[in-house]
Amino acid sequence: MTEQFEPTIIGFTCNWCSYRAADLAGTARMKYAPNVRLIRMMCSGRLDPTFVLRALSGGADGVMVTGCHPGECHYIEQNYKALRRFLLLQRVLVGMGIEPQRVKLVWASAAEGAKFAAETTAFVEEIRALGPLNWGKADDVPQTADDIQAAIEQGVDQKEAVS
Amino acid sequence: MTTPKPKFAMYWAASCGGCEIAVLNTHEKILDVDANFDVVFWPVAMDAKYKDVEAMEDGSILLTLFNGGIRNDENEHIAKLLRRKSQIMVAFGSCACEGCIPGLANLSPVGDIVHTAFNTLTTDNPHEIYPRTSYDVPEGELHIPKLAKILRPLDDMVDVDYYMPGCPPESHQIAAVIDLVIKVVKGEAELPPKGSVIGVGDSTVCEECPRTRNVKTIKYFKRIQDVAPVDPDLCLLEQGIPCNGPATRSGCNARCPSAGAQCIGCYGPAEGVIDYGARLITAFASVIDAQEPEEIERILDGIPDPAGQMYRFNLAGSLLKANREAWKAK
Amino acid sequence: MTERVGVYVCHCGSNIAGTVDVVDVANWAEEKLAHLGVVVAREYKFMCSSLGQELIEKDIKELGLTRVVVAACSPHLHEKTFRTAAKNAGLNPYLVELASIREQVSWVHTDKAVATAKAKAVISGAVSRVIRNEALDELKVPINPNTMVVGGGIAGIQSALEIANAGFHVYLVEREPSIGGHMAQFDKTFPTLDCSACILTPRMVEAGTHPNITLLTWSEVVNVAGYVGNFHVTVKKKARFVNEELCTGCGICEEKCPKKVIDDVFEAGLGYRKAVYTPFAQAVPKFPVMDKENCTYFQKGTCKACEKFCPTGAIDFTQEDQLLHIDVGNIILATGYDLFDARQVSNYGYGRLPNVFTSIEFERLSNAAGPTNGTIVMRDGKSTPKSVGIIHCVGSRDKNFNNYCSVICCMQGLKFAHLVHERTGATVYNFYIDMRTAYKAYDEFYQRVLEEGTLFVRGKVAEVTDAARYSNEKGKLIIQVEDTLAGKQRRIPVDMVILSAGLQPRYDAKDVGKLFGISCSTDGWFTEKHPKLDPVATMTEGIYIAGCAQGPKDIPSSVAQGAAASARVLDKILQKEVALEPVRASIDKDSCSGCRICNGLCPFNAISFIEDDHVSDINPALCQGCGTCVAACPAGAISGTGFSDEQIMAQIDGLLMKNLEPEIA
Amino acid sequence: MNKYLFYPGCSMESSAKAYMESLNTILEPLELSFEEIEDWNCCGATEYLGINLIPAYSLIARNLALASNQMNPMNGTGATHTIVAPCSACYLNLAKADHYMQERPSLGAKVNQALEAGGLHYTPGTLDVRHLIDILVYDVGVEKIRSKVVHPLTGLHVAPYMGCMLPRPDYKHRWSDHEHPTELVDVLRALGADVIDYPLTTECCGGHMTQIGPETAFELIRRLVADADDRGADLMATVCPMCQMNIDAYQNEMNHFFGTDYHIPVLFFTQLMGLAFGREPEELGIGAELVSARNALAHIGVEVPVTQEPAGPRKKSEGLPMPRRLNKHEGKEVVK
Repeated sequence: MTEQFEPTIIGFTCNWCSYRAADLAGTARMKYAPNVRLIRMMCSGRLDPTFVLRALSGGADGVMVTGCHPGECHYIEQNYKALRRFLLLQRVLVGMGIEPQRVKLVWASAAEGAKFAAETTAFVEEIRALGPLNWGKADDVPQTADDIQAAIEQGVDQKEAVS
Repeated sequence: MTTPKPKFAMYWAASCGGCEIAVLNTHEKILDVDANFDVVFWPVAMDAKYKDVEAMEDGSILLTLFNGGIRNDENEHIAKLLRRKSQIMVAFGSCACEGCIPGLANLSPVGDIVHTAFNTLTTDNPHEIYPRTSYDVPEGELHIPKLAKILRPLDDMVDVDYYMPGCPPESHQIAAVIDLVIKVVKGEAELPPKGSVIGVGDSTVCEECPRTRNVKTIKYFKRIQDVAPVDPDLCLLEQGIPCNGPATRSGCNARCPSAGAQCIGCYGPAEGVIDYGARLITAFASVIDAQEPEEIERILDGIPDPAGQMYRFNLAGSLLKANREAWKAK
Repeated sequence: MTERVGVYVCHCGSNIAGTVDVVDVANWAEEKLAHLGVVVAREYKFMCSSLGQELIEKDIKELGLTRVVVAACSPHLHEKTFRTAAKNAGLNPYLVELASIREQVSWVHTDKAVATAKAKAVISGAVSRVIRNEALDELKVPINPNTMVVGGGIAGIQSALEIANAGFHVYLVEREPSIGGHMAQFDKTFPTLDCSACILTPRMVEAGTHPNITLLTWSEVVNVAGYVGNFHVTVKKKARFVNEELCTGCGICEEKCPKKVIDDVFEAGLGYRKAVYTPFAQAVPKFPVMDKENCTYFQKGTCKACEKFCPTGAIDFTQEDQLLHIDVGNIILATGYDLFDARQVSNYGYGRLPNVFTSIEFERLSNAAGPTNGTIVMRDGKSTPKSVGIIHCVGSRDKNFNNYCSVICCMQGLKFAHLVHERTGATVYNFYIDMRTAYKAYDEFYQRVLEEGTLFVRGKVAEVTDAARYSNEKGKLIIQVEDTLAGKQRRIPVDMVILSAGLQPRYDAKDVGKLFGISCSTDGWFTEKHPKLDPVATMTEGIYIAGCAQGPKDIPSSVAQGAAASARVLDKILQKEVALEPVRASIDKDSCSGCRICNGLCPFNAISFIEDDHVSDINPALCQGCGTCVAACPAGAISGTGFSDEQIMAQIDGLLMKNLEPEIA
Repeated sequence: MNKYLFYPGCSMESSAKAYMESLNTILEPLELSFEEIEDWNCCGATEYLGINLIPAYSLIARNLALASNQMNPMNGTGATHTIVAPCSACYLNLAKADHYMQERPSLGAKVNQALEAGGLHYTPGTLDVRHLIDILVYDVGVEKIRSKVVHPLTGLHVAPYMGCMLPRPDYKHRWSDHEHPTELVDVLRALGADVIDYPLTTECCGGHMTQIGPETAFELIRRLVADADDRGADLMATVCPMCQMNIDAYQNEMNHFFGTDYHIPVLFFTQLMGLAFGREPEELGIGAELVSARNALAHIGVEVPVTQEPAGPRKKSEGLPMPRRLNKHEGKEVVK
């Protein structure tokens, strides 16, 4: 049996809705995938894109951002601001060659323990399907002159194949 | 008898050379450099051999201004060499600090870069000749420097004492730094703490920008050439023009916005900021006046190259450093 | 300075220890996190017990701990417990961090090895974070003892009276000319069938005459500034065109006014009022208001009948709207509800079919002070219905309109059934989806109505039509319904239909919420701080909610909430000052570029721009600590206590176990 | 000129010829220009979707694909992405296909796979599918219609009959109400007609039940006709060829079935528009209806010329007789 890939995921939750949803999932003893490690913030609006970049560059395979439903933010409308940032960040990540599915925005109210559990498990499966991110890991492989030459030639081959 | 003058070096790694020009743009101040320093190594200005530097005693150079990123093994070798020989190593200019435009090549795998350089419509290369890292000639085996997978800023490779950003650093800032170092040499001033960013302001470009600023809400992003007419007195971002000023270190006197162009971010992030692009993402996202995902996406469509916009000067110095394809290249 | 960290792993009986190897976790933390400053890691059966707390207190004192991590349950449960323990031992409470390994680990995972590994990661994150925590002090703000109650329905009246009776001043603001709210429109109240006016008017009078209550009717709040303890409220007192100092409330102006208008508000469109009017006889205050849009003098320039006949010369056509600036310490919002507009359910024919009535129309119809003096008649004003259909859940529990249950409609429908039966002897049908008669003496009322012979059909009415299909349907309203108990379609011809319409948030609830800095649920009701444990407080300190503004409820619940909100306010007033959580944002003025990106981000108006210095500034008392501006500042000039970049970044590294790797030189 | 792509649908060339003729007379005064989809095909009517989903959707989507090809530019006269159908069934089918191809990408993919065989492709959401009356009310506007009226229909009591397929399901929230929509009422009022309150306006006309279960259809037709009659309608106005045909062609049979004697003519609303705009009845196909509108229109001074009597019983076909069909129960072939 081949060992299946267990992704590491960082999850950001807001204090009022999604963290409480996680609490509720716990209180209700709902089982979900153990791959997500949560960080509590006061609001999804606190999400600095730096955090996501730090997590992805630091070994996480995916990042889940959760907050109150639109219109239900405990700080009135800050989750909309999180949404705007998230959408722009996602575009930048795509530009960096990262699949947009590696970051996910989930709205979960304090009553939605089941949704939190289900979304978490679903996200883990999505990331599992994408495989490890291993950001910058290949860089540790020492390079030889032959590698570079091969890369140059490979680049040439690819272009020729296209044209 | 006079004490020997302290030694000065300057080097040009992966960069365009604009930084060297900026040094010359200090005009007569350059004479002060000559008067106060013994220039021992400055390939663009004088003849010198690597082996001469290698022969120097470690720590014998007082000040090295190192410009350019590290893109090949020659850059790497000289960076390490100069580090060993120098007391003060300054990452001079945006390339050395954070990769700058050469760092944008980190969006592509190295093979693609070479291919682009040697075989595009604008390159006349009928025989498909590509560089080889080693080549046998009758006189023996020739080597050209080996390209690294990605470009790295100087401090990814060696310990850096000071950072002086800008593409290039503003000449008045260079002059001020030269003055400071001369004063330090004369014992009239003290060096700033190690790791400081020098020749810059305290805040970001907006602080120096003369344009009027209001509470910002925008419904679209547009390229500056598509905005007609551009209000000469109003904050460019408020006019929907993606101006990097809010996230970019001050010190240039808001040169671009004052002249009617948007800031493109060459002075890098503000003090303490870990990732420049993240700050710009959040700045732009914060001013979008929309709540529905569809409308937000429509507005964001006005930024056609998000990665390039956010990291024009900073990619190699960012948390992610490079596109995934570039990392994956063998 | 290197911190000295203590890590405490709770077994929580077998709740945690059953799934997580707590001994292994503690040993691991002591060994692998030592380089971060962990000097002791213990496991204990119940950390939250007094013995567990003493263990921590003892270590703080004896081992000189400067930071504490408790790996136990959710911080929402015991953060306060352990912070207090730390405080008792002389450690700043904000230097304690909870790592949730119960709700987030042991209760949701089954594999012991996996759960143990995750628990280590969670603790690693917490340790990395806690060493970057800062000692924080709560912010103390003095409380202005005056209170504002917005909304003069029964909930607001109750709130105002409770506080006023306790000896503190209350400003009671009401949009309509009189206090009383919806309850003043009703005839009887379920299940006791008390006369609504009989029980309400004494309260209204008490509020109107109370020395501690300033009544501001025909007034609206237009601006709210400040923060808990120190709100600055601007109230627009609309021009009444009646001098309240001179008016005696004799009613002559109303009698003499020649202009008759349909009263859409109090009489729900069934009756008339004059252009100068008090909405109903028992109105408090007794002063009438003049309706400028309908006043002949204002529209045509002549008339002034009211002025001519007023014995005290109280009519004043020159009056203008006034802005009052009032400082209060706390605010209770009891702004009530709007009735669902039954015209939206076009298949029930309201607005098209004359003899389809809404619940509020029926209340007025059955009210002895109403347009028909309490005679239940059809739209022609004279015929008595022989058969009446009452349709429940109109606009409620319906995906097309409002998904929620409006709570009161079942009991209201039963009350109508009883009244129709009692006063007309008509055959009454109730059409319901589910009969909801929870609470004291409610189901007994249902039994009573059943015994009275009211017919009940369980099923959602598809249509009310006047298109007769058979001869017995001619001239009737036909109710087409699937009788789900009988399992068949029925067509029931009746003379009159009453729609038990649901409740919905005030049309301007969102704007009002924004004005006071509180949020609304998706449905539009004001959001309480906690749905179970804090139903009258809101996320904004000093703003409380009561009555239907928070969600549909009946009169007893509204009164209870009104009183509850007052108790919370009195608690605040008597404390004289309030402690605010020190999770706050602040701007480093030297780093601020004055770009003004953050200026539009704060819904609490805590961020202002100082023109002179060209920098932005945050008022710590207004700041609620969400951190949005911290994340937004492009210059990195805004920092947030409690959740700083350093703390969160360190926690990310810790969770990813990056903190275990040797430092790279 | 407002330009639209036009999908006529089969009935406009046969049973609802009067609809087409009358429609053609109002285009010019209302400054509408319709460009017919080239090589359009049947929409599958009400039945096909109930039988086999993918072929039925493919059949419909072929029209959408053709229309999207014709979208831009229209004969060099400007672009439009609105496709107009005058028939409610056609409208609903086109709208349905557009909606479900988008909502269920797997369906969209299969349909496009089928279209590919003919070199076609349709990206759902490309077109705006709208009904004729939607265009008249919301693009042209009631005021403009009113302004073109030269012969107001004052005194003509009209029951506005929208039919069941137009306002439901309302994928794009186009209609004022799903049970009591006002669009047809507004147009008829603009023509000066006395529009009666007609609560059955969105009830079913029987649809294809006239073919497979006539008794059921008769009851549905009876309700519509009886209520219109009770409320004093001179005639009914409809927007749908099928509604018109069912109530018109089966009214007599319905009367026979129930022993009643209703006589409620059913006209297309465009025919009434034509009359109000000053056109002659013959130009509008009036007189072709089976329940004659002559008396009803006489109220308002419109004289409908006597048309030819309907053709007599079908003649026996000439030539050789057909073989008798196989009768399974007899167990053997019987040759005549």
